[in-house]
Amino acid sequence: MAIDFHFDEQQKLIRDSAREFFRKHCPPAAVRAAAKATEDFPAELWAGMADMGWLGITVAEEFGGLGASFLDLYVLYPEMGRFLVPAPHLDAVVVGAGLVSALGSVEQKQAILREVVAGKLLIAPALTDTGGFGAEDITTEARGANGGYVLNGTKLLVMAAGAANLLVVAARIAGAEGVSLFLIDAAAPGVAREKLPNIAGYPLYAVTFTDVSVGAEGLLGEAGGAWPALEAVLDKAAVLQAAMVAGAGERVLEIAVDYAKNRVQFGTPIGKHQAVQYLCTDVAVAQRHTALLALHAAWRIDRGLPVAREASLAKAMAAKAAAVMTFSAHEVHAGIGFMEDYDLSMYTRRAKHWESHLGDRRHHLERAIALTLEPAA
Amino acid sequence: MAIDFHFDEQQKLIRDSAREFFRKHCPPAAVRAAAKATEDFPAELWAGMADMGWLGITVAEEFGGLGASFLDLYVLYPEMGRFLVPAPHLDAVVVGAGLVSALGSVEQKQAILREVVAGKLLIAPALTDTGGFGAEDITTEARGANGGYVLNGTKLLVMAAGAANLLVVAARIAGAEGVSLFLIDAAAPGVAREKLPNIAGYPLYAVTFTDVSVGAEGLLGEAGGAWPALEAVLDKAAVLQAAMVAGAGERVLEIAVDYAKNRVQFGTPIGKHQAVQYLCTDVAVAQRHTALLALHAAWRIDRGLPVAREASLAKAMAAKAAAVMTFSAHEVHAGIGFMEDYDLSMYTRRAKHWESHLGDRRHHLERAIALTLEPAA
Amino acid sequence: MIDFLPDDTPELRAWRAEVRAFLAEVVPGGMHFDYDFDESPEGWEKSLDFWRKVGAKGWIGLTWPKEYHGLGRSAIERWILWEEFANWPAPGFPVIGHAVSWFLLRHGSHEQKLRHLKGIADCTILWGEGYTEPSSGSDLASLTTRAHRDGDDWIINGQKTFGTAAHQCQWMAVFARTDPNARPHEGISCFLVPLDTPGIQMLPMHNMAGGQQNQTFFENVRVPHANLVGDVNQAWSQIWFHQGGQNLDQPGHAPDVMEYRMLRTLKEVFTFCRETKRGGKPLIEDPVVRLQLAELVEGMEIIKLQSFELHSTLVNGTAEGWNPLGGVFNQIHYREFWPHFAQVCMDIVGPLAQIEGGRWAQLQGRIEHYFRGSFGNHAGGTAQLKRMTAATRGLGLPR
Amino acid sequence: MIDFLPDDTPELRAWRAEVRAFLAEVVPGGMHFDYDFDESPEGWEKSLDFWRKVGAKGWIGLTWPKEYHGLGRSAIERWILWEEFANWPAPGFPVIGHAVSWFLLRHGSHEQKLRHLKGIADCTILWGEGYTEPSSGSDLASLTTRAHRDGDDWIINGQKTFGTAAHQCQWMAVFARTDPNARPHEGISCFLVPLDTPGIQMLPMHNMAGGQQNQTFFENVRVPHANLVGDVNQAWSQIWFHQGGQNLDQPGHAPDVMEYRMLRTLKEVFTFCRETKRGGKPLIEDPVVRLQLAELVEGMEIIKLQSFELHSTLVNGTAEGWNPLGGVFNQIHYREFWPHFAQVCMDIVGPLAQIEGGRWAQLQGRIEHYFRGSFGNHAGGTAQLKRMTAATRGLGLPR
Repeated sequence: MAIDFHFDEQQKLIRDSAREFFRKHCPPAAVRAAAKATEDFPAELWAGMADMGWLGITVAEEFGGLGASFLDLYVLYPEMGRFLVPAPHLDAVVVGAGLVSALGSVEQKQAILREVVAGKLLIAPALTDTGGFGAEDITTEARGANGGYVLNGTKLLVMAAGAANLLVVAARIAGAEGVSLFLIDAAAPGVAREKLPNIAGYPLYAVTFTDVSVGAEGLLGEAGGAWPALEAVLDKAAVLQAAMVAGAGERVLEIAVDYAKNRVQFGTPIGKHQAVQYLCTDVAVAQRHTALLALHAAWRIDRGLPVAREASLAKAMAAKAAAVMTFSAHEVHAGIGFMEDYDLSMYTRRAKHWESHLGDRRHHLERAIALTLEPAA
Repeated sequence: MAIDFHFDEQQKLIRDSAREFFRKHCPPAAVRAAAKATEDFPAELWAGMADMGWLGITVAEEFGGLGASFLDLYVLYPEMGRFLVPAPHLDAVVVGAGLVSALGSVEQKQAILREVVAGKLLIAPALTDTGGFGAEDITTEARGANGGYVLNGTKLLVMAAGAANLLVVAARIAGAEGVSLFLIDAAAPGVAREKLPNIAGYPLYAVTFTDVSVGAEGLLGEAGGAWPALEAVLDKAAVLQAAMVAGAGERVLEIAVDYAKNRVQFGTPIGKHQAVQYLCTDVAVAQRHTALLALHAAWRIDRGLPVAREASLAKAMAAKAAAVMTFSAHEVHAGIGFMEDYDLSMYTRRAKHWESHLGDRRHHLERAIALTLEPAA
Repeated sequence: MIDFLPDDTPELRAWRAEVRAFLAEVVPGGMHFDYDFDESPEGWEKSLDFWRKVGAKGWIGLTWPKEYHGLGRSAIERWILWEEFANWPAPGFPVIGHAVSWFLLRHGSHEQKLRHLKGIADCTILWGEGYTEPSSGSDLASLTTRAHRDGDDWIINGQKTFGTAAHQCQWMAVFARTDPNARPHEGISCFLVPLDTPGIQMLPMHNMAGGQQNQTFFENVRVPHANLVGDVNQAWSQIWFHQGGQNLDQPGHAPDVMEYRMLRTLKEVFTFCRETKRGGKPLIEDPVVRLQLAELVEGMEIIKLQSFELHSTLVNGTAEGWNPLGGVFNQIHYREFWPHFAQVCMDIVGPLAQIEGGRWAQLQGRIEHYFRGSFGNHAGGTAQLKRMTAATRGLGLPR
Repeated sequence: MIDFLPDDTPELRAWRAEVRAFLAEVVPGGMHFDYDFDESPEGWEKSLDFWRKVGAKGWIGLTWPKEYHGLGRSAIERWILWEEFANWPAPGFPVIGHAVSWFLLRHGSHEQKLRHLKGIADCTILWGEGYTEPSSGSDLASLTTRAHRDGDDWIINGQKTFGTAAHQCQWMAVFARTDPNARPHEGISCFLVPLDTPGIQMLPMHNMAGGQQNQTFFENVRVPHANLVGDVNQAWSQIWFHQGGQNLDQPGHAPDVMEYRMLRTLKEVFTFCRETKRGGKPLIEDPVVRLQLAELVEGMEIIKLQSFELHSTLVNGTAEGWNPLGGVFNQIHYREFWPHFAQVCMDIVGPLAQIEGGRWAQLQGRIEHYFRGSFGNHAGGTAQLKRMTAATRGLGLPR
């Protein structure tokens, strides 16, 4: 096909139906209400997304998914960003179910994936102990005991842990190298979930494990061998997070440009002033750069090319864009943008979560340069 | 006097006479000619500056100087920046003679300072082996021999070494801690001076010492004990370098604003466009910030307050300003500013030297934060 | 003579000690309170209690003429007072009473000064801001609130918006169009309006940092002619910010509690970096973080020195080489540096900075709150507007 | 279908191999030559020799119609050709012949195409730029060079400036005002002018990076009517850059040798960092330097991907979600990133980067030369102009 930026027909179909669906189910009022609700996210929204087949786009057909390409999944994400969809698709489906797909035994996949796709089982990935997303940031301990393991530690910023049935927990097995993953019942004895009030209004939790027992069948993948697969799944998620930022950026740009066209000061629309034009193009440039890097990385995934470096560049740029786009749009708006009731502030708050989610700019820049300078690593 | 930004009468006098003198002796054509000449700098200019008393402003009266305050010296520097004065006052007088004043024995001062003040003896400080200005960057070796020393090493970016009679060389005495300074005859056997073509058109040299012998009387200050005084002199020089940048910035701002007022594009002066207004205020803001930090540090020197942190902040800001001011002015000018014959390019070239001379932005930011966080250090 | 030393006499040093002793007694340990971003009733109560005690000392009107409830003291004494308040910290002065006081001192009648400066000096009357309108922000000349003469009274109709903490105030200085036929900036007057006058209604708006701003509606609001400030139709040229700097009517610039909050925030981040390990090493040893911190120190230092320069300009006149519109350049730096500063602090604290409270929050969520507040950097005119003012009035570029 | 792969057929891969074999034979090891910043006679000679060999293969007019000295090949083949040239590197195409060729292909007469494309395709005739004037840079509509009809000829009077390497050229496409009474942008025409015509005088100007630009004076310069391109008075709407992007008349965007110079410079800096120790440690292990390098990699990657997007837009139309004026956004990034890139490279190389040559120069002074060249980032319109074009034409903001 040789250099083309047009999605194919199936991708356009998914994107258009997503836009229509979210326009209907996620108007700004619904997004605001979800952030204030006690439930982690609106159950009917999740059920609707399951009905649309979106919880299993890349899940193999034998486990109830569509077995479609990564780009087929990708097209959802700009829309999720544009509409600030209050649903944990990225964490629960892409990361959570993605890890089961990547590492699970046939039994684990059989037991879990079909339920996830149907929207009946929710997985919360509990990966970070400190907010960092490198292998070295994982410190929760799993001690071998009675043929199984006992876990102790606290996981932070766990998305939708309150609604989750199952946790995927990254830990280090005492005395062994490497990272291991465990599937743990969210209601198991010793699991305590604490909601974290946060700038984004997302259902983020601290999950503390106090002598939580899990059988050997709770291990996901090899003991100490989970990191490569985990890293690959996190790369996919990072690309989608970048796509989400790019989609939100389209909307932030619309908000800023509309305001600049219509707000009259000193007798002219403020959008006629070059200072405001600079700010609006700042939004557009950051949005465009993020979209370029994200789309390229997504394409590499489907082509089976190495993508770690490109995923990191996309997420690094997305982190910067999340800050630059919202900042610049606020500068265009001045007073009104500072008001909670104005839509822009919804984007600003969530963008702050996106900035560091799945690794902040510095983390990904450091990873990208390492992969550039030492590609073998 | 309680918060005042007005220079006193003596300072105003020095500043005004400097402006008049340099306006007459350093028009742009003279600055260009000096950069192309084979001699390091115009001898008659130096003689004139000596006649004005400017080679000894802060030198003690007993050694032929004026014994005036640091601020009395300071007021020269914005003018030297504004007129791009092709004379090595900063290196030869402030650093070179400054080191003799700070560390010299009475005999050394007697022999040297009066000659310097009269413009008859030129000192070139040969301090850096690598371009860096920290103590750890000094690696030239002095080996004890025959009651004196033998030096080996290469000093880079030595200003006006070609015209110099005397070199002040920073070295490490083999087997001992600390930095030592040596006074070495520029024509001594084993001293090789190599002119370095450079962006600024300054008379910079590589000076290589091959088994250069110097007697014990060539030591300036204590063996291994020169660093504190050297650092203090370099701080003064850094503040003056910042003042020079601020003064050049005033002129760069004038050039940019004049052009913006007079250049008509699309039917209006380009200075009416906010994009150009932003660029001009970029110049003004960087200039102002540099001037603030430099003046404050200079005042601290006269008050006898610790100044290392403030000097580093001033030089760090000056380095940034040197780049930002010239860049922004070029953006205002586009094509014409890119021409060698246009005055702006003279500033741009010299600003690039100033950026890293006496330590680059990173060096001084690292020093400033160390002194902020660990003031005892 | 170049000088950066405010207290170079024994008297001034004694004055600083007196202020410090007062603070130690009245708000031991200091008190963080930004009325812009805080609606807690206790915060307001404690802050007002503090300022009434300051008022009782006569220090609110420190430099005002004695006949108008002031102490007639010098600009440098005021500098020292505010520097101590900012350093301590004392809570910020509630709403815009200070701005109103400079305006009244310049343009008010003898009777108005006598009457209204009293409540400001005591901190018994709080004044709200009455110029911003929904479609008239920095562009005062476009305001649409109208006032027409009716016998000895004026009748005001219209709407003001973004009135920070106006619901806490008893009075408002309201700018209204009094000559609809005049050119936009020539028909505006200023009225002193008690907010319990019939016809005034207030609706709350909430900003991103948790402060309350307000929309104030005026429907046939009747104020006596005596409440007109200065001459009719002259408010545009009188207004205190018309020179591009809010401080130009003050006797001499002084440090600001809000700006010093930045310095305190920076010190908190220092502490955080000392106490936090990342990758097994204290954050304070991370070379990247150290450079980030150094650039924040640099920006802060500039803010502090700008205050000195502005003070010198207002007290001693513009020194050669310094732009007479220095205040506007200060405002540019502050408005541009503040959000940058907040962003970098968030970056340094890391992903956990997004947590607002509870035991997993870093520094009790103060950095996050500070970050949200930084989107309020437009107050008093955007950075863009200040840039244009600096370019045209400061550098002489064409408009 | 989303694709970033230029050569996805065996034929295209064979084509890439053919180009590569040609390069290996004709310029083994590559050749750095930017005509913008280089006046060395040997450089010019070798560069022209190379391009004449390219011309002999028919590759300069690769995508042109066969009847006009082209090969009629596809846009993607052109992409591959230029990508290989850029990567190798080949010297940059001398002066603006390519731009003239697209202009002629769109607006020239059959005879003009037949005649003038030949010299470009062979690289026997070099074309200079004839629109910029001393008081008319990006604002073509303000140009003052005049042409008036005299029988079958036109007589040109006026002055052009900043003509990069015009002294190396044989022809120039000169824009002149042909109707002084029309509105500024409605009375301009384009003439093909041999530079040896009597009445033409050229004066050199030298830019900061060592390139020669020229002032060209036209005094009663007579050219036949046949040398008018398109219709009289229509040049403003014809001109190839009037859409805000120079590439819009091309069959499909292709990578650029100049942009790839940035990539090569970056690789040189990588090598420098690997081989240089500072503070006892290889620079490549310095965390601050690594972040600086990472940001340069990021900016470079964006430049490369922008080329893909622009190619797709020109060949397949604008994809949903992408701005149809994508080319202008590319130009913004390139113009803003280039000087930043050069500055950061200088910072990394350190104080010795200021040395221009000799044994103490770092990387033979190439970074310093590159830095000086970066002040030429205005060529083709400043970043500011591109921003405004993007804002008004791209985003629809009012002008």
